[in-house]
Amino acid sequence: MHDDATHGQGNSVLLPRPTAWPMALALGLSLIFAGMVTNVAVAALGLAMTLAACVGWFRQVLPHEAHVPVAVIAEEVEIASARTLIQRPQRSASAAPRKVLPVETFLIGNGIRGGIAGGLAMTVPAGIFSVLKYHSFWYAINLLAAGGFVDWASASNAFLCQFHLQGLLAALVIHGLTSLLVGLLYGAMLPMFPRYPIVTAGFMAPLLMTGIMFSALNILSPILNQRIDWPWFILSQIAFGLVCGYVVNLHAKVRTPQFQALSFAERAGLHSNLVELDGSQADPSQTGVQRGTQPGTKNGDKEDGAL
Amino acid sequence: MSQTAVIPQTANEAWILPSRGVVGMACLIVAESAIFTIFVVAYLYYLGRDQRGPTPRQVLDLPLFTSICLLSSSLTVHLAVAALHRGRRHACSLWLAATVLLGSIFLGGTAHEWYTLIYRDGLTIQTNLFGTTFYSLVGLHATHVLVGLAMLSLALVFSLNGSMSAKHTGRLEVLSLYWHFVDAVWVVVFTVVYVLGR
Amino acid sequence: MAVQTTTTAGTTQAAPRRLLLEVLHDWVTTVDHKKIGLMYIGYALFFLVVAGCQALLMRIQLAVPNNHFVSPQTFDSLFTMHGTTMVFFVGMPILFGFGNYLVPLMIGARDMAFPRLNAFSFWISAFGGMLLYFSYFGASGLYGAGSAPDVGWFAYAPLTAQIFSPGHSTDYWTLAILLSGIGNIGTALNIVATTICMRCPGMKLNRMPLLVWLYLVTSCLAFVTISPLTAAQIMLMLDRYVGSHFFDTQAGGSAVLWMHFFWIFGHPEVYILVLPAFAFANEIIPVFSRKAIFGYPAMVAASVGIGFISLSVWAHHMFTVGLGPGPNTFFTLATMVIAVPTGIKIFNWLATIWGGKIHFTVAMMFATGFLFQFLIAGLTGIMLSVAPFDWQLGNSYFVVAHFHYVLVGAILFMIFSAFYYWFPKMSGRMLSERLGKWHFWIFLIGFHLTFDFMHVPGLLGMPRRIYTYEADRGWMIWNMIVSSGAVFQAVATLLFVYNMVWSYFKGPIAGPDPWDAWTLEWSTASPPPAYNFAEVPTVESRRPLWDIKHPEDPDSRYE
Amino acid sequence: MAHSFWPGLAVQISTGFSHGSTSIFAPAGTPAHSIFSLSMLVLSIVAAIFLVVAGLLLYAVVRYRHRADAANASVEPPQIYGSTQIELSWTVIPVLIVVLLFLATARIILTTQNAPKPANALDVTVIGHQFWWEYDYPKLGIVTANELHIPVSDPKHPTPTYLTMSSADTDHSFWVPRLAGKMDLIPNQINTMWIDPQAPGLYLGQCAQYCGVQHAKMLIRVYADNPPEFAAWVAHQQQPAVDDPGVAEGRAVFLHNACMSCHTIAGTAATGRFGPDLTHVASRDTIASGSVTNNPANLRAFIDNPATFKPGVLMPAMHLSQHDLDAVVAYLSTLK
Repeated sequence: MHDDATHGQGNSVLLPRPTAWPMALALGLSLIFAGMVTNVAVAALGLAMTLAACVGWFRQVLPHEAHVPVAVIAEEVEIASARTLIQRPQRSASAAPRKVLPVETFLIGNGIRGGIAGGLAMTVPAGIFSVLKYHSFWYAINLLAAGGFVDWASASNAFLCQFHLQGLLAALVIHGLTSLLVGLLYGAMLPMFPRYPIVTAGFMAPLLMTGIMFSALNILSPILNQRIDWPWFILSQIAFGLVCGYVVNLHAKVRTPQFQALSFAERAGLHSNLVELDGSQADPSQTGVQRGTQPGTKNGDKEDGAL
Repeated sequence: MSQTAVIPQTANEAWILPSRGVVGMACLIVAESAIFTIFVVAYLYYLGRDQRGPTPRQVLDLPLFTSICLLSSSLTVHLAVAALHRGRRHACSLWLAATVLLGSIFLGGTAHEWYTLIYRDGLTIQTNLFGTTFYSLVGLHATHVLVGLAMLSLALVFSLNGSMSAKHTGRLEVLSLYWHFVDAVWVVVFTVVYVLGR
Repeated sequence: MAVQTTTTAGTTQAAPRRLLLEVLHDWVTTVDHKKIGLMYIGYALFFLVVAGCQALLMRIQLAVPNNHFVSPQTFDSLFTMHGTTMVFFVGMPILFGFGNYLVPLMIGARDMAFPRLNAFSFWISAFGGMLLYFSYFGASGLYGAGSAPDVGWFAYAPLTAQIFSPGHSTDYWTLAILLSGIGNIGTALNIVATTICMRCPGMKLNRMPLLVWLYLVTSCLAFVTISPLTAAQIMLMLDRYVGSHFFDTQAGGSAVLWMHFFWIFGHPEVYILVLPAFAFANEIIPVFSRKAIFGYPAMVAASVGIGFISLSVWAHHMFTVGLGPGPNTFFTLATMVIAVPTGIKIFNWLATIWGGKIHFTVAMMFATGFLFQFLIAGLTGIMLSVAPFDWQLGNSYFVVAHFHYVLVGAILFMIFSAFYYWFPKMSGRMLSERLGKWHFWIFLIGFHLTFDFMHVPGLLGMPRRIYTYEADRGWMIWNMIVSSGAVFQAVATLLFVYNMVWSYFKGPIAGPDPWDAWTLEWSTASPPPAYNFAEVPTVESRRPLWDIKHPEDPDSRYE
Repeated sequence: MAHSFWPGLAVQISTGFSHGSTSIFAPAGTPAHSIFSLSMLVLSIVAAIFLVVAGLLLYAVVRYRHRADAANASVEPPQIYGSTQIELSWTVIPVLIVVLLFLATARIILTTQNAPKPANALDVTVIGHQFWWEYDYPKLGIVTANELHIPVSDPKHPTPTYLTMSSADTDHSFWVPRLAGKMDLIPNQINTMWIDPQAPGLYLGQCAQYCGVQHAKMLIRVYADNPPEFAAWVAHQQQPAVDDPGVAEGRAVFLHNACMSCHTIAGTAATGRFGPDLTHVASRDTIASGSVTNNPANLRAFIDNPATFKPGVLMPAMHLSQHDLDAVVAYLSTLK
């Protein structure tokens, strides 16, 4: 509680009165404990001290808390900084909050949507592969699920071609979770790479993912590693990447040349090199960086110029 | 650019923060709950693991009457606070006295229970795991009742000699929070020891 | 209490010399959060040196195989006392000391919510430490065992039972920890109440300095985890004094139950210790990078998240006790999940530095060291969270190296950083930067010599807590390097102590705001007067002093 | 010193990790192998994270350090409060890594701890004592101590050894790094683990859970024998103790002192259980739980005062006369 009653008479402040009773109570309790490893007499002394301290402490707070006025020493504390800020050339009313970086951002929801769409798209090549090669739609699903079931490690092809409810559920969880997470990542990261969205989203990321899987799959799921067909795997990854990237990009407004001219750190929202978008184009909801010099200037150390 | 250390008061909005007594007591209750949780876990863990008796089923009786006394004391202490808040000091004393009385009945009940357990059934803390966990859990709770009773009695004394007034409501309320906690713990202990454990 | 003399702009006003007794009386009776904080810190520093000496003795013993420098009994009590002291009587007090000092100042309060409880908590912790060390001198127990505890800092049952640990040595351990536990719960409660109830006008929760947020999380963690420890200690005490059977395996008690109870405390304890280190980093890194902290809401969320998750990971200390595959899998997952909020923190610090203008004062040098080392500690932590890996590495020197990387490489580095940063506020004088740089570099070299190479014997199969080892195992060369690094650390620590003492008397006058910082503690004199602020301040943003220094572009406009 | 140090270090690094007697990077059994491959995955992930983050950190520290001579030295840098998408990225990427790591880890946990036990597996009961190991072969009727003999397991026809573990006093932990991860021995609790050395030889380890004063010298020696050698060893161990009339005096000393209340020698009145079974003590390579070579001189010194080798050991100094000491050592040396 913040009571203004802490102001004492005149130019003084009321502070709690110093007291030794808390220390005495602590000592008393410690002596009781010490008595348990030394001698009962020590504990008895401690008990007496504890009781006395309890009374003493009690009197400090009841019926009124003990206070002592402390005189305030008049003094002047200067709060100033020798450092300056960069002057803004013009300050428009739409000066947007600097905290919203980068200049444009995707909605998180788009990432989720993209993840769902991509996850669905991915099942198409996987399903085709499964049907073509093993004449069963369930094969691919069970193979994925086998990562979650250790005792499926030595399962036969026939077993994998049958329908298993737990296999379906496990595959749904593994596939759904991964798709959502990767979709989110697409939603967050695609705007950082605005230039070649199809290459980035559709090919680079899936290939990277495939590389990681290739090296880790033996430990992650040996059964999958034995039976996986890498070309089909890459195909399904690319299907995911293209669809997810497409859905995410549907809502993007990152095609503007101003945005593409920004440095990576700025697109990521890590850092601002003080580039300002054209005031008229810069919608307050989208504009983050507004301190700077000229519209569309590309990074560089414009701080100096701005001085 | 030079300014004083004082940052100018510009906001006139009301600045109300929770009472530190209540927050402090809430923290204490959380900490105490953690202690009780550990003892309850130990009780449940060792339940039925004894090689030799006596077992809870053989020796424990439901302490229904004393439990009702303890639980109803929650109501009386609440009434005491309410009375003090309205400035009715006599009513406050009365309800406080009732609380102390009910709490004492509970403690008396526990003492009687322990006496029979020790001397009739031969169950001590050293007998077996049940004895170990039972006495420590119920004993821990009884210690808390004892501390609460001591403070309530003190409040009663202050109330009787007239040094307690409506402006001390906050403090009595903090005390009542503790007492409610002790009662709530008993509900858990009762369930675990006397209902589940038998 | 005498009125504290304060420094007014440019001139010092010498206090009249007072009698020693008077000064002592002042400190014993004080309820001022700043003095209590300083006592905490001083007390912790004393024990830091003591426990550091114990570490040195152990390293001498282990430098070569089949060494006879100390006896096995002595070695066992050395590592027990070193661990117990460092966790309970160095780590906790020093962090609570800084918290005590800084939290009220940062939220614009005049004192803690419960000033007397504050004093009590300090004293009972302090007496706890004294009781623990009294074991070296005192008590002729059952077997004339006036000896220090030797059951290890987590004191696994049934080694603590009366038959395996006769005499009082284990009792000293239990009682001392009970006492310090009471104190720690008191202080934690006090910090929570202070943070919630004593904030100055305008200091909404989302404007609190991150340090205060982290202390809030730490304190909440403290009283939900130190209480279980207290409960377990009460049980152990009952076992040893009354003859109950909680952890008495001869009578059907369970050894594993103690492990659960201990680690329910023990793991969050690591976070109790490391969160304040994060707190210092959150204040120091932005100021010396000259940027606002990156992602304040994410930082708060990550801290709270770490607090919650840390309550569900304790059994990763028990991967080898035979919990079965189910629990092992669950605790592996829970432990790995902690990497996510921790990663957010590291990345956000990185982003704070990115694009800033980093001033490498000694405080910032230590903070940078902290960033690198905490990264490594986190990564070895991920390795240990992988249960099968832990079956190999658990209880080996790899684990010892890992947690020393956290405790020394992260926490101690950040504590040193905090000293260089806040010493001017506490004493009114700057620490010598020149000595500080020596301190930093020597300590850095010593640290890496010791703890980088300590991982290796663990990988080569060296278990912890052995007083000596066989010559044919190939561990010697590594232990030699590890031990030599300890010497560097000792020298650097001495330098640091010297720096503090010298600077306290001879250091340059600091002035209220030597770092051009942004939080409230820099808006009052150094050292602050007893009442902290002559007028209770009002804030409108997370960086109130930025607003004053740059009225043309204040933070409050953006929040 | 400097001359021998760095070459020594290099040798350690090149050979120590792969061929060290207790290195976790020299797996010789299935559990240790699967842990090893998992740890390589973890290590590479962790190393990649380290390189990326530490690299960025280093770059930031160098690139953005304050330069006092720069023209804008006294200007505050732009204040950035955060960015949803970059923060989201570095939340999601770690989550993905955690998912990956977790799936890999869970599989290894389950394959190791839920492994079905083949019918031809050897059962051994391991009891931890302060400060030695008791090994019982319940189906073979063998009780021995400190030196565990098991058959080599051919990967094609695995004959793993299943260890059933408990403790007689405090907690211990059985750790032979080249064979498997460690498993604790806890009183009142039965733990199990399995090992299957794939090459004959001696595998070393030691107690990995602090168990009291002499924790450091509670060493483990696992001998993986080829099947014929193992069969021979079993047949030999199943015999009662050698009864050589030439050392009858030493035998009498043994049986008339406190020795027999702690030690067992099959075929005699000595049936104590507190100390290691000595029926075939002379067939072991070491005494004092692996810390000293088994030869008459060491045996003599150990019996005279066990604390010379193992301070804190529970066996008391026997205070035998020199003559009795010689006799008892002679007797024990015949117990092949």
